[in-house]
Amino acid sequence: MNELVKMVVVLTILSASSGLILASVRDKTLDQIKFQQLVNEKAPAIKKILGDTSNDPLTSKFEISEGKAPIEFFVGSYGGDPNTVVFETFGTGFDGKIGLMVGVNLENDQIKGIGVTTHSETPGIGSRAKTEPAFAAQFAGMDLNNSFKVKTDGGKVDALSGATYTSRGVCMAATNASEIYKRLKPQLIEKAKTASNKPAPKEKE
Amino acid sequence: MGDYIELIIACIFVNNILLAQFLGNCPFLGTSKKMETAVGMSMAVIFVLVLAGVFTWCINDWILVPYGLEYLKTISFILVIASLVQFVEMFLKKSIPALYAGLGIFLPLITTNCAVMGVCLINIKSEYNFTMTLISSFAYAAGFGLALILFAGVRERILLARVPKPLQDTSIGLVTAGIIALAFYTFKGMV
Amino acid sequence: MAKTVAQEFIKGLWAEIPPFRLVLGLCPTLGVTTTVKNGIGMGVATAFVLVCANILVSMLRNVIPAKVRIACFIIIIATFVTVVELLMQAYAYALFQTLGIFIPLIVVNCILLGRAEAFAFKNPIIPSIADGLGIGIGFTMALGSIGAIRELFGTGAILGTQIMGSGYEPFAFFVQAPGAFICLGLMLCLMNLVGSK
Amino acid sequence: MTEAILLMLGIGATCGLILAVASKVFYVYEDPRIAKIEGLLAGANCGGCGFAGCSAAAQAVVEGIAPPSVCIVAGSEAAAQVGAVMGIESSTAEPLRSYNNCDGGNRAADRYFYSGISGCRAASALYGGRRECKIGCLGFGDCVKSCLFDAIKVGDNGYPVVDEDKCVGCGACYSACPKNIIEIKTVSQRLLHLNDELDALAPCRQRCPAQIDIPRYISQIKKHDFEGAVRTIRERNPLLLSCGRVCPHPCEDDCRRGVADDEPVSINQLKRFAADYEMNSGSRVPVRCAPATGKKVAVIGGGPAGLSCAFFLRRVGHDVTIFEAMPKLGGMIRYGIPEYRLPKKVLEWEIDGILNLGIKAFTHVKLGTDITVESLKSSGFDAIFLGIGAWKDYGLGIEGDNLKGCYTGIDFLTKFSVNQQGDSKLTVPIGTKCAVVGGGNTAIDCVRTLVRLGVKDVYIVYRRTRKEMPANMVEIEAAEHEGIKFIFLAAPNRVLGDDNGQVKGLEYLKMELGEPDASGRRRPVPVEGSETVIEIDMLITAIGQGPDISFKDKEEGKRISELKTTRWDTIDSVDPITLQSNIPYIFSAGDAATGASLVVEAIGGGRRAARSIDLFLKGEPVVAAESTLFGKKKISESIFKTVPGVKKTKRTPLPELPVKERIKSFVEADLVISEKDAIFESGRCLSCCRLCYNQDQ
Repeated sequence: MNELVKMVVVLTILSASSGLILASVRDKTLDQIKFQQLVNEKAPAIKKILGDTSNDPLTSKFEISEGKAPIEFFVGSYGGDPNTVVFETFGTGFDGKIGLMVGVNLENDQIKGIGVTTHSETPGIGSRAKTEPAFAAQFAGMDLNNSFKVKTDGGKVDALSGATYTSRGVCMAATNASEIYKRLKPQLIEKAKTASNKPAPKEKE
Repeated sequence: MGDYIELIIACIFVNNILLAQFLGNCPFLGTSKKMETAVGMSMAVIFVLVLAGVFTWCINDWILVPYGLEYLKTISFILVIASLVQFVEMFLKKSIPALYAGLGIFLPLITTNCAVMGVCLINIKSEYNFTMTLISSFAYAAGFGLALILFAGVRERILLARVPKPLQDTSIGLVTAGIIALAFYTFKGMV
Repeated sequence: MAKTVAQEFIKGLWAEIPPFRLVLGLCPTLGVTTTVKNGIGMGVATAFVLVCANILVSMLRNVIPAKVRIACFIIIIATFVTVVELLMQAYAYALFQTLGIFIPLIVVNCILLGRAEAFAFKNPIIPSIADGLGIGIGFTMALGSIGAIRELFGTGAILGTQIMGSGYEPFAFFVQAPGAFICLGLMLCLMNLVGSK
Repeated sequence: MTEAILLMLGIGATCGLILAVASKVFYVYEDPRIAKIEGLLAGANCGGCGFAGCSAAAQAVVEGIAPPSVCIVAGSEAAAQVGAVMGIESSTAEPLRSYNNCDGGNRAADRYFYSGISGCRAASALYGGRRECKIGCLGFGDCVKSCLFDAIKVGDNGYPVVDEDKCVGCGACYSACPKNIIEIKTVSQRLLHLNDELDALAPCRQRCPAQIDIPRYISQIKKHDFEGAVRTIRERNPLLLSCGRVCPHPCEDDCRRGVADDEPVSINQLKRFAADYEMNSGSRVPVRCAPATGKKVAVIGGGPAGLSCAFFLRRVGHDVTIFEAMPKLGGMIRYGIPEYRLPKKVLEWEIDGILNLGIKAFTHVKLGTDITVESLKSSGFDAIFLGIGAWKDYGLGIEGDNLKGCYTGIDFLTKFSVNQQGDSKLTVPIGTKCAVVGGGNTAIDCVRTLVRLGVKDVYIVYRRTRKEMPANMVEIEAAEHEGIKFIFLAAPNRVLGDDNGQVKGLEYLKMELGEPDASGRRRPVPVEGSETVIEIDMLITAIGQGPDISFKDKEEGKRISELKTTRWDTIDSVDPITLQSNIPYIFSAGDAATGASLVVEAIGGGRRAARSIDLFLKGEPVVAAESTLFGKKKISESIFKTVPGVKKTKRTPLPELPVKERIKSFVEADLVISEKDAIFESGRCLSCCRLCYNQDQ
């Protein structure tokens, strides 16, 4: 019996100390990871959508929580006018979630541009949603108050050849964006102004 | 219903765990030398993968996510899978020796089968619900079995073929696996 | 037992280099070696875990009861894998993204358990480090070389530098799944050929 | 932070507790060596060894299937430790051990009284020793004195006994012994030894085509050492269950008890008793194999010759692969011998035991179609054994022998058997009145099968008389009991058919016996104008069969097309003892080499071929010693004309199912004798050697 007790005790102590180590490493790296995610996943899409802004959209951001996980909004100012926000929504593609950055002009509700962030679509087929500029470009200028469909489903979006599912996923994300936008528009205008005036959030370590 | 069928086909053929995702390759080459072993291994993987899929889903959804401990999923999953496998092995040995004779000896091999761990992680990453998890676990395992049994069949025949010395055994096995993978590659456009 | 530390280190580089000599750890070998960078990244991550796990297992070898040693190894390895996962996320995010699911799967790489059991559990710390480093570097070299071949033929470039002439049509087969198997199979064949002489 | 620690604490404690409790609750006993070896393996459960995880590999090592170096991760040190647990040094040669061959003790009569120096060498210097036997033990114990390890003692009967645990195989006793009593051999050498004029052989041992040590296993049965008996038989015959059922036991013809005008000892029944004892005991008597030699041998044909050859090659350490054309292994003993004589379950158990030694087997692989000799050579096989059997029936060659309803013997039995085993649907339409032409075992098997299928009138049509029938007497008698009608002295003349081309009758000529021919049987001569017709609707021709050597033609221009064959299509060996063909790496035995013959002949041939292959692989000359005993050659002094001192005792009768019961089904007709009867029957053995035998008191 003694041996059994020793077995259990060693296992327990070992796993508990592993928990301790991991928790502390996690604590130390948390902000850096968040920063990396921002820089690597969202930043390129945001930059592409907004182009030359008079502010740094990565720092002029705000969050709105609707019960679930908070949504981050990045504000783009042109000539000091914070008239565009960019935020991420999700759709379901061929193989899991597709993250989509949608930029919208608060004044005319038109899409400024879109960009795929995260996806696990088939390389070379579905992944073209992220790499082919033409696909994303067709969204620019559309009214975000509408819902989005590919042409085979009776919509206006040209699907990527051979990647209908991925294209549908992107449309789904765009439609989600439209819903969020419609719900939150009044708040957005309000917060975009304050966020663009606010100084950059404190840089951690 | 259609979604489920699609999921099954995708998991078995299109994203075949062995040939498209490269998971579980060590036992793939190790246990494919004999058809009998391959069949036993496939059955054991189906059995364990479904169990492991369900367990890890519960842990993830009920404990890890609510407390924000997702970063501990690797260590907690592997511990749970290892203990589960060992428990099932002991249980079968004592209580259902007939089943143990067929499956039991393959169970320990599964602890370090990255297909099992891999599918559990894929399930979580794809944010499947409980039913989807159940189905995808089963379908991935079935895909593993399909590929393994096909491969074992070919490999038994290869033993009879003229193979240049340096190519023999694992080397020709890998090339063959590549050709089978090429065949599975054609499923890519299916779904 | 009379082997020197240097010998323990050297053996991992040729005599027991995985996955060629010890046909183990095939999943990452096949999965992530689409480019040299990925291959080496994976190799380094594995080597790091291998060395750390070897050290800890060797340190604790008198404390761990033999019956639960496998479970203990798994905890130790999984801990370091998670550490690597977090560090990579924090400091090498792009690599983390391409290696994806294969990072947590280092846990079930048989090389790690195998070395812990076959070597670190029976040897003092210094040789264990040498063993871990040797096997780890060997594994990294192997992954790097497979990555190099696949990248060269699959894209015509290595590390982004165009090597093949501009007329070279990339042989995309090599960066796809079937190419991985065949490439590794042929490399094994080559190793056998060289080794037998 | 706290949550993380708590979670890990919880998981660790729960897993540990559950496993600790489970390991107590679900405890099952297993060989402690398995756990020990598993502890030495890497524990990575990687499957790289080809076994399902470390514990499966450990089990395989304990069962002798896998070598100690099975683990590819753990390295050479662990392999040495595993070897130590198993008591084998990994990759070192098999140990030499000393054996004593004479257990005759003081049985041989003294020729003179000798009172000189009490030493074997001194005694043998005078006329070869005082005892009658040329080779027998003199009993002065020179060997005991020579042993430095205290491994030889003089036993109860005054002959030396070797303690195998103490023996180191130094060979001192061997050189000390002036006779041929102490030999020093490895297990492999013993397994591959051929009967020799200088051996201490009883007549039955000289007659048995497989050269089984009959007196030894009978004495082991007498001592209730049934496992020992199984081990003894298996040193020469891996198919003891099958042989115990179907062997026509030529050995019994030479039994000294039979020579003494008594009924011979029922040797084959005793073999079957030992074999059935092992099968019914629930566990197999372990069989050890020598360390791997790294040589690969292809055995083509999984029949008795192939299985025997594979078994012995594997036991001496070679890597053997069997290729079989039929769906299952067993060859003629599976497809030619009907269920009621050799149940398939029994055969399967036996074959499993052979394959468990680590022999690979592929079925559905036909030489010439799926593989060729050339392809085997190039895929690394160092030698090839052809045990392809004799599966091609000879035809009658008379008018109408290809009408509907005409079959040939082996073809009929095979199709029926394949169908019965559910391997494929090859049905044979069965008639109501059938004639089988021929007088051999195949013919008898056909008629007895037909009776069991409910055919009303079954005839055997044979050219000569019952006395000349080559079938086993027991079988002929059994067929008679089962109501078969025998038509002797009848030569088929033509087959009559109806308008649909269906057989309706067989016309035969009556014969009479004339002068004896070369084989000593009287040649039948037809009687003019004696045509007679029997009404039948099915005809089976079973007048003999030969090997199918069409594979030779499929590799035209290759070396194999030079393979020498005889005019009966059998493979011609350079020497009938070594069984090596004119192509040095090809060997053959069984029906393929001899034409249709006995199972036990094939088993013996398989072992002889295994010996030759072993020599060939070691690069030694493939020859047999001048003094090898083979065929009709016997040690003349051991064949007695009279055997005095034997009291007549009744032979244990063969238990069989009553006729009424057995003709209704394919249930095994002959049964095994009881333990009591076996002990009694073994007591009838005179424990013969060359000269010695125990007289009945």
